[in-house]
Parts: sequence; C-alpha cells; structure tokens
Amino acid sequence: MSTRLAKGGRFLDKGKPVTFTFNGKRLKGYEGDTLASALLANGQVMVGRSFKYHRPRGIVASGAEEPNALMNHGAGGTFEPNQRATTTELYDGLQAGSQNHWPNLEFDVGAINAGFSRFLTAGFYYKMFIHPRPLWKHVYEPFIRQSAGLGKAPKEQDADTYEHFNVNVDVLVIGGGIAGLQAALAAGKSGAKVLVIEQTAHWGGRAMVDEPLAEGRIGGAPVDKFVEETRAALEKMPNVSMRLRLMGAGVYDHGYVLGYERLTDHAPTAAGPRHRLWRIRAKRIVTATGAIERPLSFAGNDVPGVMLASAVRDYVVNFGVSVGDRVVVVTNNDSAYLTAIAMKKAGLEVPCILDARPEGGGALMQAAQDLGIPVETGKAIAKVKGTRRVTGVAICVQAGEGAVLKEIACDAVAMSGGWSPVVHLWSHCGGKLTWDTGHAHFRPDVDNPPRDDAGEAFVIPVGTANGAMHIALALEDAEMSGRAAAKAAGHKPKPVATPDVTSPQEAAMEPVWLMPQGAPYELRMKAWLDFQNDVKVSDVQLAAQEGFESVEHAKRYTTLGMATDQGKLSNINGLAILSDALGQPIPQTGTTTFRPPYTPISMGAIAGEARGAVFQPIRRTPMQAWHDAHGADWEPVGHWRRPYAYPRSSESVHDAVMREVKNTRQALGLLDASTLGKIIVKGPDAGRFLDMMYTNMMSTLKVGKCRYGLMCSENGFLTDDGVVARIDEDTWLCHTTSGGADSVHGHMEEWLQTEWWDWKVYTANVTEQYAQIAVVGPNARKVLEKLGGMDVSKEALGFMEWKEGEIAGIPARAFRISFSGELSYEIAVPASQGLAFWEALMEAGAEFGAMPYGTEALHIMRAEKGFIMIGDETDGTVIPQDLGLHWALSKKKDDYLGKRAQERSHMADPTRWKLVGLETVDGAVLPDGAYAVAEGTNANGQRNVQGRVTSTYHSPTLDRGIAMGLVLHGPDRMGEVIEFPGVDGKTYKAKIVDPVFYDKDGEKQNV
Amino acid sequence: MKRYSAFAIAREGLRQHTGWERAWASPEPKSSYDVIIVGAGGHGLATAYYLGKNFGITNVAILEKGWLGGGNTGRNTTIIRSNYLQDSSAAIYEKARSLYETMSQDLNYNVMFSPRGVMMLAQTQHEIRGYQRTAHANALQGVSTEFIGPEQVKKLVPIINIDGPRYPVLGALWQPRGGTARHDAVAWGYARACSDMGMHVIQKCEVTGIRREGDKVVGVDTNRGAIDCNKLGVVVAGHSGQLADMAGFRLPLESVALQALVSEPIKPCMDVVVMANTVHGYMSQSDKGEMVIGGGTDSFNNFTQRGSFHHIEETVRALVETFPMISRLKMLRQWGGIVDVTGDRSPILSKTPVDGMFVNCGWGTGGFKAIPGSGWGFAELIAKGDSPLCDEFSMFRFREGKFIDESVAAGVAH
Amino acid sequence: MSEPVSALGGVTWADGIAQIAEIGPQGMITLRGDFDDPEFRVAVKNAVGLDMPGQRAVQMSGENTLCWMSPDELLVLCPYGDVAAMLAALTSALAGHHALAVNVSDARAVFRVTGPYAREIMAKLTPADLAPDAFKTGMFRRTRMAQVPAAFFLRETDSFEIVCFRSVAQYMFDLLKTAAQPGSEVGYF
Amino acid sequence: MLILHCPYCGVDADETELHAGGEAHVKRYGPGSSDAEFESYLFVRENPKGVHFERWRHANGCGKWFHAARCTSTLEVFGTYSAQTTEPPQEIKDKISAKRPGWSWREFA
Repeated sequence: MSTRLAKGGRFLDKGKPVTFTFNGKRLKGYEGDTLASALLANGQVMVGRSFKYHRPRGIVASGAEEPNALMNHGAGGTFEPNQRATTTELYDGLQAGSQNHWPNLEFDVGAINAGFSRFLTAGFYYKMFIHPRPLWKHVYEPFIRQSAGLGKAPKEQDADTYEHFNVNVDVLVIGGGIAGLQAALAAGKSGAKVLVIEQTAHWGGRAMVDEPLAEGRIGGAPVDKFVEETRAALEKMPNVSMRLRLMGAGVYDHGYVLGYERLTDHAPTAAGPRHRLWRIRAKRIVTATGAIERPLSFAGNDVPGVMLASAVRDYVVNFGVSVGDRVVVVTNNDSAYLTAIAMKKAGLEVPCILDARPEGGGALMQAAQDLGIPVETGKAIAKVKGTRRVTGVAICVQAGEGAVLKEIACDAVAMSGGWSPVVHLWSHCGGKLTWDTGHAHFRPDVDNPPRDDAGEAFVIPVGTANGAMHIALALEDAEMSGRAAAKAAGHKPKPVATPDVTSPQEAAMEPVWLMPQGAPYELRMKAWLDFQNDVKVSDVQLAAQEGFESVEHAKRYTTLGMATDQGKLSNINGLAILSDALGQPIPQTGTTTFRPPYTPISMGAIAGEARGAVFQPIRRTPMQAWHDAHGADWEPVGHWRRPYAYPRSSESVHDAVMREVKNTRQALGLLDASTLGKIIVKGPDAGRFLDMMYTNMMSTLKVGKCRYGLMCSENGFLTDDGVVARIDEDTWLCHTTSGGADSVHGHMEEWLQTEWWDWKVYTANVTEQYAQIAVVGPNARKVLEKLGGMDVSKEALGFMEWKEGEIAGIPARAFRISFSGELSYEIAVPASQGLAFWEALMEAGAEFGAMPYGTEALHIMRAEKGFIMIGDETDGTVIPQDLGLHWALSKKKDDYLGKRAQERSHMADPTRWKLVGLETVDGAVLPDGAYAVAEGTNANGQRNVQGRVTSTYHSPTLDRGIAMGLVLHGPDRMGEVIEFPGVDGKTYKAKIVDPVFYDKDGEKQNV
Repeated sequence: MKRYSAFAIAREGLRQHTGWERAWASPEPKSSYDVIIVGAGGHGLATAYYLGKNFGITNVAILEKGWLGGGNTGRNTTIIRSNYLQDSSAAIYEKARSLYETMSQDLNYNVMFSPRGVMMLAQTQHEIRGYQRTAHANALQGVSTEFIGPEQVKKLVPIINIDGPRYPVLGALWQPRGGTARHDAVAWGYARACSDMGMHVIQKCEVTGIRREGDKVVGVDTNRGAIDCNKLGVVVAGHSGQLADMAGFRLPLESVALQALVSEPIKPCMDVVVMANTVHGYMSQSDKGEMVIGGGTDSFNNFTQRGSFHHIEETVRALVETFPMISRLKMLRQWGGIVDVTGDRSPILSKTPVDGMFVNCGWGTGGFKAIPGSGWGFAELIAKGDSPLCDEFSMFRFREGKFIDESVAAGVAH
Repeated sequence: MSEPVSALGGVTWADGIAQIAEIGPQGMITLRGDFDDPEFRVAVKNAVGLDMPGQRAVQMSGENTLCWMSPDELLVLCPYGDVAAMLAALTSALAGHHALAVNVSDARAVFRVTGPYAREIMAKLTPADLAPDAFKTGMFRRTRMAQVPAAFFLRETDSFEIVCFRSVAQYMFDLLKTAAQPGSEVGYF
Repeated sequence: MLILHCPYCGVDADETELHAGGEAHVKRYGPGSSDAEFESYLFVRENPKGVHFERWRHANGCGKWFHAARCTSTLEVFGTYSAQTTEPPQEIKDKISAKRPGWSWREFA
C-alpha cells in the first residue's frame, strides 16, 4: 500500500494542504507535491491503461521520463489530455482523470485485447484485416482508432494565453543540477552573459536525493549547502540569469534553442500567459541534463507497483511518500542500494535486494547489509505476481532460464538497469554518440559535436549527461566545460576551485538486458520494453526475425520508443535486445534519431501571441472604418481587406453588386482604391530601367501623361499591371495591383541591386502615403467641379493625363484613367486626409447619386469592357500574347524582362489558348472555372478540352451572362458555339465573341 | 512466400511466432541485372514491382544506400489525393490513388489505405474560383471531387472553426476517396513483393559512380563493387542531382527541407484530412490518434534533414486558428526531410541524355501520394521507352517553356 | 483644408505593464542618396540641422531626428508642419544630384512604449537583441515585430519609439497590448 | 535557424529577418541567347551538397541584397559579401579552401 510517511518530504509545505480530485474522487495533498506523489500518497498506484492491450498501468518514474501516468487534466477551456502526473505540480482544486479505458479504470472493456496479446504481436496490423477490402474503412479502422489514442480531445476554445520571448546569451546552461550550477559559476565568473534554466521547480537535481543517502559531501558539507551557496553566488552576478520551470526543449542550427517556460500550470489563477516559448540564441550551450535510469526487462515488469529504483527513493525523500510497505529491490548496479537504504531509514521493509551481479556491489551494498537488508547476488526476478498491483515476486538465477527458487511477498518492486545520459539536446543538431562499455550506455562523442555557423562545436555536455557518473567527476567536468564555454564565447575565464568531494565509489555495473538471461518465450512475451506502447522483448526479437534489422525498421515495425515519452525508458533496452537478436554489438545497431522537443510542448506556446485579433496583420486603408460603418462585405486581398460590396439592409450581396454597377454606369460611383501600389522611380536611368521592367516603352512617356503597363517575370508570364505616370523629367510613379506593391517594389530593388547596380535609379514605395479614390460615372466631373479647386475639364485634364493641385482644399493628384469604361478620375490625397476627402465626395456627390462600390462591381465593369484582371485572366501560366495584348509589347525594345522567355517554342506555339469573350446562348451565367470540351479523350483517358472560363459574371448593364475565357484558336473562331459541362450536371453552350461587351468605341470614358 | 492472413496469425500465435519468414531477403549483389533501380524508397520499389508485375522483368536490383523506405517515404504526412488541376498531374495522381485502393490486397500487406476524404479549404474568393476550376477539370479527368459549402465542411469536421475572424471558411474542394495510408507499410509491402518475385533489394549499398560506354549506361559502381545493367532507373529524391552529376548531366532541381510534426495521441476527433492553403497548414489524425501536421518548406538549399523552427511556428499558428482545440494539445515530435523541387514544382519522370538511364525525381512535397502511379508509369517508361503517364513530365520541358504549374490551384504542397 | 489624422488618432493604453501610445501625426521624409558625397551630407545637415548618423544610428536634437535606414537611405522625423519646407530645402539643395526625397509622413504610424518593462515587451516581438548592453540610446534598428516590418529606437531610457506602416497600425497596437498584458513581466532584463 | 551577417547594415540577422534568393552569380541571358543558355540561366542549378553560394535579402531590415557562402550539408557559413559582384571575393575563397580543401563550385575553386 503506497502511503504518506509521517516524516520527510523536502519539497512539501505541510502547512499548506490542498484538495484535488482524481476520477471524481476528492483527495488531499500538500503544496510541493506533484500529482504523482499526491496520488501515491493516497494509495493510488494504478493510474491508467496501456495503449494497445489496455493493461493496468502504474506510476513508474518521478520525472519527465514517465511513460504511464498521463492524465486528462482540468476542465472546459483549461482541459488538457496527456498531462504527465510526475511533472504536474499540485494545486488546490486540480482535477485529474485517468485515460484510455471504458467504462472505468478498474474495469476496462478494452482489456480483452490483453487476452489476445499472444496474437497481437509486432506487425499484427500489417498481416491482418486485408480482406475483405471495404471492412478496413468501415469496421477495422474505426475500431482500432477507438481503442488507440490516449486522452480525450479538448472541446472548448483555450482559455489561456501564450507568448514568445527572444534573448541572446553567451552561455546557456540547460539543467540546474550540481553540474549545471557549477558550469554556470565557472562561466559566470568570466563575465560571460549566462542563462541557467531548470525544467523543474527546484535546483540541485538528483544529487540532492542521492548524496545524502550515500553520505556524500561536497567541500566537507552536505550537498544542499553547496547547492544553496552556488545558487546564491549566481543570483548575485549581474551577468547571470536563473529560471526555474523552464525546459530546454530543442536545439537548432546556429545556436538557436527553444525554451519552454510553464508560468501558471502550477498556479492556474495567476494573471499573465500560461506558457512562454523562449527563443534563445546562445554562443555556447552547456547541456547538464543528467541521466535517466533504465528499467530491467523481466516478466511482469509492467505491473503497477514496479517502479524505477530512483523514483522510489525520490518519492520518499522529496515527497515523504512510500510506494509500498514491502519493497523488493532488483538491480545490476550500485545506485539502487540507495533506494533500499532510503526505505529502511524511512522505517519500511525491504525483504531483499536482488543483485544480478554474481559478486554484487561495493560500499553501498555493504551499507545496506549493515542496515540488515538481505542481499541476494546473481539473482533475478523470474516473474512478478499480481495484476493490478504487485503482490510478490518469483526469484530465479540470473544466469538461468527462470526456474523459480522462491517467491517473496511484496507490494512494490524497485528496479535499476543502469543509467543513460540524457543526450537528446546534444543530438538534436547532429551531435554523435559513442558507446561506453563500462556503464553500458551511449554518451556524447565529443569528437563529433553539433557545429554552429562558424563550424565550431556549440554544445558542451557536462556531468552525468556527459557520462561523468560520479559526483566528483561531474563537478570537475562542469567546471572545465563552463570555462571552455565562456572562453569560446569570447571571455577570459579563470579556473574556479572545484570543492573536494567525498562520495562512495560504485562497483562496476553489469549490463542486464534480459532477466533472467535465458528467459523462455513465455517470459519474454511478458517482459515489457515500452510500457505505454506495449512493446515487449518478444516483439523486438520477432522484428529481427522478419528482417527488420535497421534500428529504424525495428522501431517503426514494433512502435518501440514512439510513445509520448519517445522511448526515454525503452530505447536502450530495445536496442540491446535487437543487437542481441542480430548477433551484433550495440554500437553497430546504433540509435534512432533524437528529434525535438525533449518532452512535448503545447501548441499554444508555439503559436504564441498570434491568435484572434493578432493572428495575422490586417492592412487597413484610411477609409476602413467608414466602410465598416456602411455595411461593407469584406474580401481579403493579400493582407488587405477590401469591400466586396455594400449590401443595404434587406439587400442580398448579389443585389448590392448589381445596384452598384448600375449606379456607377448611370450616375456616380466611388471606389476606395487606396490599396493600389504606388512606387516612385527616380533617377537619370529611371526610364531605361522601366523599359526593362515593363513590356511597354515607358522612357518615351511624356511628363503629365499616363500609360497602362504590363510586367512579366523573367520566365515570361504576366505578373502585374498598372498605370504608370511620368511625374517629371527623371521621376515616374508606377501603380501596381492591390497587394502587388511590396512584391513589385522588391522585384525592382532586386534588379537594381543585383543586376544593374551601376544604373542611377532610386525607388520608394509610397503606397500608404496616399488614399486613392476612384470617382466614376457620368457625374464624376460634376462632383469634382462642385468640390472645386482643380480644373478637371476635358481640355484641362484629358484621358490618360494627370495633374496636381487641390480639390476641396486638400492637396490632390488626379489621374484621368478608367478601369470601368466610364468617365473616371482616380484622386490621390494624403492618407491623413483620405477619410475627410471620401466624406466630402459622398456629401457633395449626394445630389449626383453618389454611392460607394466594391471589388465585385469593379470586376464586372472591367469585364464588360474586356479589360483583363491579374489573377483572373492570369494564373501564372499566361503570357501577354495569350491575352491579345501585343499592343503592349514594345517592338522597339530589344529587351525587357520576359522577352527571351516568350520566344521559347511552347510560348510561341500557335495552339496556345487565346483570350475571347464568351456569350451564353441562353443568357445564363457560365460557371466559374468551367472547361470547354473537345472531341474524344487523351492517352490517359481524360476528356479532351479546348478552352476554359477565366471570369464570368451576370452583367446588369447587358442583363445577361458575360464571360472571358481562353480558347484554342479562339480569336479565329468568332461566332462559333462551344460547350462547357458544369459540375452541376448541366452543359452550357456559349458563343465565342469579342471580349469587349460594352461601349466598344470607348465614347463614354472620353467625354 | 507465406501469405499473411488471420489464419496465419492464429497459427503462429499458437507456436510462438516461430514460423514467420523474413519480409524480404537480403542477398549479395550479382554482377549484372537487366535493370538496376537506385533508391529503395516507395517510388523505386513501386517501379521495380511494376516492372515485374506488368512487364515480366524480374532480373532487377534495387540498391539503397541506407535502409529501405528511410527517405521521404518514411517522413511524410501520408496524404493521398488526386484533385490536381492540370491533366498530366491528375492522370498520374489519380492512377496512384486508384492503385492505393487495392494495394493491401495486391501486395497481401495491409498498408492501411484509409479513404477518409481530403478537403482543401477555400478561404478567399480567389480560392473559391481556383477550386471551382479544379472541380470542373477533375470532372473531365475522371477524378471524383466536388466543391462543398461551409455547412458541409463543418459537418465533416466538427472541430473546425468555420467563421474565424480572419479567414472564414467559404467552402472546400472535397475528394471523398482521398485519404491516408501507413507510409512505412507501403515501402515494406512493395519490398516484400519484389523480393518474392526474385528481385534483389540490397540495402546499405551506395552508388558511387555511373558507368557508361559512349552515350549508353552500362552499370554502376557501388561501395559493394561494380554492377552491370542494361537499364538504370534513378529514384533518389533529394540526391538526384548528385546521381545526375555522376552520369555527366544536370537536372533543374533544388533540394530544400520540408518539416512535419505530430501531436500526442488523443481519442478520435477528426475523420478527414484538411488542408488550409491560405494559412499554410494541413492536418489529419493518424490511426494512433496523433494529429499529423505539415506546412511549407524552407526556401534555401539544405541537406541536413533539419528545418527552421519558424516554419513550424507558422504552421501551428495557422492550425490553432483553424482548429482552436489543438491549442492545448502538445507537439510530440517534429522532423524534417529533404525534398527536391523543380522549376515548376512538378516532378520529372524522364529519359535522360544518357541512353538507358531514366530519372524519377522532383516530387517536391507531394511524392507519397503518387508512389504507385509513379512506379506504374516509370516502369512503363523504362520497359517500353515511353509512357502516357510520364510524357508531360520530361526533364526537357523547361527548355521549351512547357511547364506543369499546379500552384494555380494550391498554395502549399504536400 | 481638413486636419491631418494619424492612423489611430493618437490612441493610448495603460492597463498593462507599460504605457503604449500612438503618436503623431509625425512628419517623415525618406531620403536616398550617396552618403559619401560631401555635398549630400552638407545638404542634409543644412536642411535637418543634424549630422549624418553612423551605421544603424540615430541623431536626435530638438524637434528633428535623423535615422540611418540603409547605406543609401535616411529617415527624417520632424514636426508634421515642417515637412513641406524641409522637402523643398532638400530638393533644391540636392538639385543636380542623384537623390530622392519624398514625404512619407502619412505612410507610417509611430508608437511609443514606455516603462521599466518596455524592453521585455519589445523582446517578445522582435528577434533583435534588446539586452541593455546590446541596444542602447542612439541606436536604430530595422527588423520584424511579430509578422510586420518595423523600426525602432530609444527616445530615452525605457521609452521605445516604433515606426511601422500605417496600414498595420491597428495590428501593431493590438500586438503591443498583448505583449504588455497584466502579469506578463518576464523579469529578465 | 540561420544567422547571416548583413554586410550592409552590420546586423547578425536572424533567419526570420531574411529572404532567401537562390543561387548566386547566375549570369543573365536575354534575347539572342540559345535555348540551352536560357534554360540554364532560369532553371539549372548547382544544388551542391557542400559549399554553395547564394543570394539573400535583409528583407525585414535594411532591405539590401547580399551574397553568402554556405555549406548546405552542415549549414556552416564561410562569409557574406556584397551583392554588387560577379564572383566571390578572394578572402572568402581562401577561407573556404582552409576549411574545405579541394572544394569547387562552377568555375570557382
């Protein structure tokens, strides 16, 4: 029975009891508890069900490596699945529930899988469910999906907020154990900018538990004194920062590190963000990430109550919790003796220590024996008794095949298979590993480190993370590496005295990958490697037998190490079994790749502040608020939003669009054209430059005149268009499409900086300096004359001319251009007075029937005039020649961007589809994107096509459907009727016509 | 080859699984083969499989420098769809999709093809028009897709936020028979079938040179000796340029990193695959329960199989906005692969300037879904010298300016 | 003529860990030319009354501020009303030189973030190194703030002045408020 | 997550301030060039696994384009330099030679 002890618990504040619930049951704990320690204190050892067989699962570990104790945590907007109980700090009102069972934890229907475990081996799914075909989708897969998965899916919007934080440091120390602190001290004293981060809420790490038990001392004093003094010394240094609850999640190229700070997980009612994702740039990274204890592989090692030896003593020392009254310890190394000593000192019973080593251990074994704990050397566990809780163990000889010598009653087992350095962060960016035979583990190969932008090693592992398994070695290693890191970061560190250390030397460990050594199949199929994913020794052996010899194959075939703990406990044991099965040494088998993050981090933290209002920038024109207030229906255009139409109450969007077109053609329409790009191009070579940028000749444009221009990519395709105005002798103003401004400006600068850098040209993107308003319709001139200040008569300002002055007392530049075919002016005024000017126009225009119109009306009017629209008639595969725009391709120029490309065989191919107008025979509207079919099918059995619709509308002006399209030999087929099958099942017949549907002679715009 | 079946499982279950054979043999290379395929990824193995199945060519070696299926085949987000715009793309991807339908039975290996449906969200007017165009094209290409409205999107994906403040969902292009498959199983299933036909799948065999006599290829040099062949198919995504160099010609390719990530597993909450191109992210839920997430590529050449984290941020940001509930899920693992991208982002399945040598590359971010169709067409190209599925994908199209541009329809690839 | 209105009409916010204010209308001139040309330097000095700033530096005195934007671009900050005159002065002084001077006062928005946590708020949004020893008064930095380009400098200790495009002013304001939310002190700098 | 030193404004720029511009020192072929020349100009790339020269723009910064010499298999950066040149400066080539003896890239070595 696990329970709270009267004494001990250095993390606990017994003055602060807290209440929490588990599966609805109200339980008590203390501030300082983790959810795991509190559950154990309440006798709750079984906490979940495994992934595949739904076997009972208990807490195994005390930290980030925990594979089993995953909880549904919180409720509503703060509900979160798969919360690791061992890293969840307890708080008052915490709600937790176990996962992956139905109807409940004690009785789980899914557990029938366990009954079939004999058949559900590795690779089962690949060999099964093949016939009959439809059953996979409709029966097998749904069943598998239901029984898989772990926690429940959150349902509500996340109630918390998140943020990012960017810092640059000289030395980042990851891990706040004694090695990390010592390394930080050495680096800090050199004046280097140091940041020390620790994932838990406490400094000191493992040594705080182990050394007192081993009676180890640093500088003649207990370890906690050393830790406290070092911490205090670091706190005093202005160049050193220390953070708890901040985990090193990932190491990326060029010294980039992700830090995952959990700010309010332990205090959910506190203000501020829940998590903060640190983006750290460090010149050097010291990884003092410690080591993780390995389980032993014996039959029944997954029964609740079987735990890592280190965890068992952590719970006693840190939380004053015993995992059982009678704990059998089983080990292949000395460290587990500390657990026995801890239990004994806590007044609990240790019926025996099974040491698989024939000779047993060293000083610590002696210490344990002196406490009267029986030690059996060369012995192993043949089998664990019990199903939902350990009831005893059957003992055998390690060297044998599991013949049971005797059984010992116990309610918990503390196991230790040795220690593996935490090499994840070292490996994320390409650090290689080397096999350490003495400790039977992989440690960083410092000769093959991850390298930074200068090609130098930028990660430095220290302490047990570097395989320095004795505290004395760890401190020396840390001091040296701390200095090395500071030096590499450009500082001059002086040696820091490492305090002398007394701590018992451990006897050599002995690798034990299977217990007992000759365990038969019946035992191997009950010996777990991966507790969460249900991978057993027999599974890995089967993978090898079937030829999955690469470690990656074996991993993927068995799912070993693919659970939420990413194999922190199982990888090395699995590798060893695989190597043994392949009859090759472990280093030859190698490891799978370590990928970030070290432990899972919240999506919320990754998204950071970018949610809701600031998910993405929305670009606004000076008149945005007015549009909103007048019922604009918005359309995103790049990051801009433009009014699609202004539906009035009780008016549909479509009706609004129709009204806007009619009103503009018959009276007066106003369009917010501020989003159009405006780029100043100035200099002695500006004309020459624009002749390269545009297909047209721009250098010959007269001052005061405007010209419509086309821009192509160097690959020949039409990319942008707009009106260019010549401002003065060496200055041009180029208009681009909405949202095209930045890319066109970038495009210009690219050519100027990287190809024609000797040309004297400056550009400036002045798009947002101006609010631009299109004043369109028969009454356009009237309203401008009424506002007054500028002569806009036909004589004073002819078509395709511009002039500068004042209108309504506001400085303005008026362009006499038309995209609608109507009498039209585009007026640019300072953005700071855009709204005032717009309102002045609306007010003065009232008597002339002024109404705003949106992008859809704009589109329809340009289509009625047969003007192309970038993005509709073009899609990145269309060249000006396809659109009958030859008139815009200057013949006088021997070069412009795209000219050479347009000479390639396929671009000159006469069978390219060409732009035409399309008129449905019955006046209906052609479906958007419809294709015109031709006879027969192609070699791949697809229906042949001969054209497609590029834009299609109902024209209120002509009261019929009009469209533009690209059609094979289109311009030569005027009057011909072709067929467009719609996805609605109808076939639309349309006549090929001239694309100009309205005012072919352009009389209206020239008045 | 012993067939896989429920009976076999029952039999082996009762005798401690001692009867299972190797899924594929691991032979020593012979001195010569009719055809050598370089690269034992999905595309290479599928090519070999259809050489045998459709053309009876079984004296074939598939050479793999690492472990089979260890490249992008084992690193992608397993999406299968064929709702492409251009005829030549739709043809090869739909061929692939239809072969996926029966792959488990064809290979006697459960590749877990799950035709759960793929939808591409339309979140701007421009996207609506683009996808309506694709729907029209697909109807004529024999690809079954439809454009559906927001309500139906919500019905198919209850966890989606269809009226997000920034980009409300205006509709979607829906391919009901698109879906996912177990990526490793595809490679393993093909390898097992090839091995069963007597082909040699040779792992840890790196090609170090390509031997020619005049304009004709006659074999390859490898770290396990020289091997002769009459025909050579190079299918080594990410490293095609290096192989082309060995043969003395160049390819219009660039290699960049593509990243993906998975969440911790949760109980089923999303039954279809959703791609949101405006905000650059896509997501599906694996049978294990993980949310499988991908996004855009890095924009610089990179052979490290490590990407830049800001792409992960952009993708997750987009998906948290689209699926608010994932905010409190956790990223379990992120990884990267090397993809090679051509000038028009469409693949190359082509003859080369070297007689008898063929290349299959440039799948960019979309290769997995094409594996069987690519193998089918490329096998035909190698066996017969031409294939309707491959014609348009010639490496010489860039010279003529005859591109196959899909960006028209989809912003992000996958 | 009507009064010029800045992007957000001078909105302020102080409910978090720093004061945030949109300031302006602010006169602004983009000036491009050859920094090595002595006559250019003189013209700038005469028109703006400030010496040329060094690389990534800012010159401040009186009502005018001169910012180094790139090796061939300066940004002049001056009272909104002075722009026309200053522009005229620059244009005439630079007549015959290859240079570009253009009014961008209305193309931009300017924000001020003030308070002991100003640095941390900025560091939440930009990759630029904002450690006190790395970014000091007199320095000017063009970079990214979250998803938009921006430039900033320290008007005085604990008081950042941020220049961004006018169209994203609302985004910038919301961004700064988010980064300054109550309880979000980092306590790092 | 690359850091590249912008030779124009002196910033060690985070990748998120930068825009990648593809292969460096590509000669432009216009009208009059052969199909092969034009194809190589637009599409054929070195794409080396190792030493590479490329173009970058300090987009969220001073806005200037510059060149970078970088290893694509380790991401090591050998140096950055002006965009206004048709070949890598000697000191950069020397630096590469010191670290990657025998390297070559197009006509450079």
